[in-house]
Amino acid sequence: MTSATNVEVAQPPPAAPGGTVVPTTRLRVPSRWSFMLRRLGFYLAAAWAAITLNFLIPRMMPGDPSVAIIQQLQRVSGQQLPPETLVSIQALFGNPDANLFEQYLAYLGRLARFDLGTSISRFPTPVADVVSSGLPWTLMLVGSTTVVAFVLGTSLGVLTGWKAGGRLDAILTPASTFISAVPYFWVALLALWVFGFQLDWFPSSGGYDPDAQGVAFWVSALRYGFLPAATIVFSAFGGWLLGMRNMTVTTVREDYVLLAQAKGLSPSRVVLRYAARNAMLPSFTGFALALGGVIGGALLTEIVFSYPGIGYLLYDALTKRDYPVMQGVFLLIALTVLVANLVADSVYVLVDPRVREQG
Amino acid sequence: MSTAPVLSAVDVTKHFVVRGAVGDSAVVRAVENASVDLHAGRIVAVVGESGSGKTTLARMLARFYDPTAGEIRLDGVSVSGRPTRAYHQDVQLIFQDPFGSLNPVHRVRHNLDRALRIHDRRMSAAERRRRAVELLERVSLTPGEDFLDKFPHELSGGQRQRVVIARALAVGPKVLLGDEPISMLDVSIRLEMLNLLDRLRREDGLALLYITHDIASARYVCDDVIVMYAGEMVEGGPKDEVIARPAHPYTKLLVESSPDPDRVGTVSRDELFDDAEALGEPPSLIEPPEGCRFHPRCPFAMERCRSEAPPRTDVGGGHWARCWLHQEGRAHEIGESTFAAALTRRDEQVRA
Amino acid sequence: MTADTRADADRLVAAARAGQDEQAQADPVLDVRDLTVSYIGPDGGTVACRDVSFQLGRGEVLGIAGESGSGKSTLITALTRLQRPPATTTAGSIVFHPAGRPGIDLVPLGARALRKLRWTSMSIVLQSAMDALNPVMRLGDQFADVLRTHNRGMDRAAARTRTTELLGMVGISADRARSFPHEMSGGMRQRATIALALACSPQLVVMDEPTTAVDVVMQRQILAQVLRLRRELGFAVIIVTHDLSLLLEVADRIAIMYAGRIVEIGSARALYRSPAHPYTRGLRDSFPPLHAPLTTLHGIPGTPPDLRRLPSGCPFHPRCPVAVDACSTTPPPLVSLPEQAAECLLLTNEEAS
Amino acid sequence: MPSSLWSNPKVRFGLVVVAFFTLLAVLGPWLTASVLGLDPRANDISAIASPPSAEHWLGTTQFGQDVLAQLVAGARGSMFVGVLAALIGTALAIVFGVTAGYFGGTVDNVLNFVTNLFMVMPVLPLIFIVSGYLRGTGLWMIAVIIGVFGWAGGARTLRAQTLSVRNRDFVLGMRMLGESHPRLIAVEVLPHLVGWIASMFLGALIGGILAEAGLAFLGISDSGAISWGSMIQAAQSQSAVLRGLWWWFVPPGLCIALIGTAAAMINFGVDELANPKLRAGTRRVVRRTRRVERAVAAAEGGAA
Repeated sequence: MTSATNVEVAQPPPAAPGGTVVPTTRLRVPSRWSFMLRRLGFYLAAAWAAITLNFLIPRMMPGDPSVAIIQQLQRVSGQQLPPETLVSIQALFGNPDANLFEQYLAYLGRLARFDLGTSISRFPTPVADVVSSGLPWTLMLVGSTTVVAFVLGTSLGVLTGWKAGGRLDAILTPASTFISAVPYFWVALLALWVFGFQLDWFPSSGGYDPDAQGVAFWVSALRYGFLPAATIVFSAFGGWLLGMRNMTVTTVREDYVLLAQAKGLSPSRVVLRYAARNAMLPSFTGFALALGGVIGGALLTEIVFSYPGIGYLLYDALTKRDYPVMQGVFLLIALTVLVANLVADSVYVLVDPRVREQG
Repeated sequence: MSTAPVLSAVDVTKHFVVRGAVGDSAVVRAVENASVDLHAGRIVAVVGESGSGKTTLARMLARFYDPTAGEIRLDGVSVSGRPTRAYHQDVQLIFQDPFGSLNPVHRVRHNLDRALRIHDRRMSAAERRRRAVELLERVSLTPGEDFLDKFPHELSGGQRQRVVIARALAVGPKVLLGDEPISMLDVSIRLEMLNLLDRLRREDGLALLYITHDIASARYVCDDVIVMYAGEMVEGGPKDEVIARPAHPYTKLLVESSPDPDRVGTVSRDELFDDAEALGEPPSLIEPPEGCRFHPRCPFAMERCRSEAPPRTDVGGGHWARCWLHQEGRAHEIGESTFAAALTRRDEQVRA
Repeated sequence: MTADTRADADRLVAAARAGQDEQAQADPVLDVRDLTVSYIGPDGGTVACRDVSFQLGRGEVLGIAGESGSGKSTLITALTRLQRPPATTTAGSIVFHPAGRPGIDLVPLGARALRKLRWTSMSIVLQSAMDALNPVMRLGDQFADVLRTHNRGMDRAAARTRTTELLGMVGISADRARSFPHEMSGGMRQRATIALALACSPQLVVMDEPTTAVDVVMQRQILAQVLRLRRELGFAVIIVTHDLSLLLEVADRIAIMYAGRIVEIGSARALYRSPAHPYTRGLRDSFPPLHAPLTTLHGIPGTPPDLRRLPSGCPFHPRCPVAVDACSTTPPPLVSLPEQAAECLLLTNEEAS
Repeated sequence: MPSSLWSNPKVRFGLVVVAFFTLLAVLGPWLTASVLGLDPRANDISAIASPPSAEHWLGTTQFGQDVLAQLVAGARGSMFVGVLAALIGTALAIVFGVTAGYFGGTVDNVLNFVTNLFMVMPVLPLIFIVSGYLRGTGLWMIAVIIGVFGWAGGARTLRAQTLSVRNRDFVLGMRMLGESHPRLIAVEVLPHLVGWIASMFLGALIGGILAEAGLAFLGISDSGAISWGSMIQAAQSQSAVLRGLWWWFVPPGLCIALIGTAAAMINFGVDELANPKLRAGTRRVVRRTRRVERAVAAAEGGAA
């Protein structure tokens, strides 16, 4: 899906729709705050949509997931389920006896109490506890790698774009094109094979040394996390580089960069304060799309390294048909991504004084 | 004018609502109470700066927007609520940008063929081809055959604009609206385009509206000129009357600001540009000034100008203006010195 | 460079001087000779500017006029050494004469040396201020940026004071320094870029269509400010535009470009009253008068030539209303007249007859 | 345009690779079966997990299956999912994006809101969950799910493009002649979007292949089908990495990367053609100009 970012890049922002072109010199520009309020409103709506989607998915599936879940839970527990658990499962995964609206209310009520059901594979642990055990690992892994990949890709993108046609461009651009097309988990497998098994530099699975305590625990977490993190950074930075490179090449030919050069400013100043500042802006609008890809890739990477994060939990849940955990994981990822997008929008508002209108 | 107008705008007003974030919105008062009559065989020019509402007026006349108030009349009949499709058989608009008004993926033939076909479904293919060649030659693209299969990028700007005019003529309109039809063309070919418009009105009796920011080109081609400022029509009348003896301070400013090579050598450069430093800018159309919209920049402004909109005053020979000076018997002041000099004098008085 | 064209150029320069006042002749700020600029394509170069020569006196206003594709924008980027691939200067010199110091040829100058000269010697105003100002930087920062680059000793407060002063020169209040470009009107932005151009007291300001994006009233206002500032500060101005009628009012001398060459150069008055080149005449007659009696005018029929396939002889001959057979074969020589110089074969004939 | 497309080396490389894999997907399995006599599912007990050899050019799997035959069969599986998902996704993107961009107003507000929702929704996890419920439904269903959830980015691009095209005067000009909306969309607007749609299709193709590979890797794709993803998954589950059976998991990943690179190269080249500013930055233009500059400098130096 690299094309989407490339495509964005080449285009000027869309003009106002034909019927409302206003021939005037000054228009009231919406303030930053009202822009942020709009975005916040949108993300609240998106959160509601994610929650509702989470409600609808099991109910739209063939068969009856709630019946299957109850049967499985009874099998793993080897006894009749307590009525409270039954009510919870039916509220979350479908109740043939209630109408959809009642079910929806009951579902929202459950969510409000952070009740995501009971895990089948880890009976009787509540799903909320299961997913929250994986969350910090994934947040650390994805959060740090996204920042590193963004910074690395963007700065290299500025460099290659500024010296477009130069040697760096001739090497990095095709290489990034290739790298951004490689599946994350395949890179993970190669990394595991080379650095985990052949060279034996890093541990091949897990997120930490189970025997380590205190400082040693943290050191081990870094050592165990390095290979997964490096994989994600490696796979993700190419996309940022390509987008930024093309945007820089385009921006460098803008009049304000030409004028900055005519002003006799130092090249580094021209690049950083004039070209890069402006070339970066579309990266924020393309952030949502890119983040989705990184999350998906990171989940698969975790599986290769048996990293104890959300991805591994999801894999575990998928293989064991632990539907409650699956849904919990989805809800958690969806809400986290929305928060990340809101953060990206806030940064965008800070760096671009001309906050534009967009739905 | 003895004949009835073909197309008229009667007191049309256009307000655009610009929606900001979370519910706040602003009204842009783009055109306020504008009236214009177009007669067969005559050219009316509407002159104004960007933001004066001249393009909005043209687009209302082309029925791309409906007026917020007032009405458009074709042959004396109000067109509101009537289908635009039939309307466009009589009224066509020529856009400013000939590069934008022809689809780059289609040949010249496609444009004319579609126009002819939509206009008359029964026309045969051979007949359409013959008509297309005729139309091209009508706009001086000869031999027309040579141009049928060209793509827009194979034509020069002037040729493109001629194709656009031919396409508009294909539906057999009574009225052509030109929205700055020459401003994107190279200076060397602009006059030939105006000569073409002039020929069309003479030979075909078309009624023309010529929208421009260039008062000299308006004078070259039109019969009557109307000056717009900040969404309002401030002055109108026979072109030479209006340009030689402006009856509104803004028209005077516009005329004096336009380059006039004839002045070269007769007046020194310093004289030409002295005092011209503080001519100001047009107001915002969201919160336009009370009273006369020009009063904040006007060296003759009085108390009354700040609160009451001036009425239309006829100054004879079809020449009119909306300015309180005429009501107050001070009209002669407009012609007594240059606008810039009057401005300087006012500022000195204020300081003193 | 052939000896012939060199001689031509020398004559052009000599002729051009004829239209200048004594002082400018003795003390030029810019001396351009045989400047040739090409766009390099896969099949070789397309010459967009050919053997351009002219001199600019200190404090002089030189106008350059021509249709689109005449090479005027190419000339500007070459003069200011702002050209990028595929454009490159393939011949000629651009000698800049700082006041009281020896001249420097800008063409072979390295990036570092060039950077020192930029803005302090020669600044530029571009057509659209909206595009020329950095959209994400406050106006004041864009001033401070250049002020402090060229004067290392200047602190923030001093830069602020100087910015206020500069903005004041073009009638913009000091609080606008806090504004972003999109918060200002088009006219104000354009005036701001002119103030910016004067920030380091340059001796030459190059203006590329400086008023095309603004309305006539604002245009007059801006040019009035430029002319006053020029009088006070003494910088020379090169204005490039397609609007000859405007140049006639503003410029001391005007150069007319066609197909990459200067086909006529001379005083504004001479070019208006008695244009020597048929192209200049056609261009002049493309602007209808505002007050004089109207006659039917025709402009210049036809289109400018494709630079990759220039007509033989005089490049203007296919559009020229007075062309003779020889025009299609013989490149026209440069002919000096009292107040101007032009490249036209007919001028030699007239002289001969 | 087509000839200038082909003259761009990036586009040329991309088109050749995509064409190769398309041919491989269509004819490959038949070729391996009839010409090489290989069956991707046949277990050669005599060669278990053997490295590349004359007999098995790319070696064999833990189950003695020929990797080359599997790779070719996988091309069909992966390409099938990619193409079908891309068709569905592109169709949805056109419907949402073009409609929203062309009509504007309320239609746009509603459609654009839906598009933005799908944009910020983490699509891949969503696909994982839905496929998790529907496990084993076959490549068809997988492709449909990927297509139905993965159109938003393309729709957003198309909306922006449509907006900019529909605001051009020629649309208004033809409308003024009396053209109908459907005809305006089809004849005046859509031809301008062909490049974007093609690039979106390529993007969606590789997106679909990657998504299917991810699903297969998670073990929730069609367990009976062979695709590049399912090969990697089989390798992973048989600890091929631990045991160093690189010939098993390296080739399918390389294939995915290669076709992805090809798609990206085509898009890159098309961008360069569409955006003159990008074109001016290509290595060829810069080098050509520098060469002339050096030649001029040398000539001047020689003359002096």
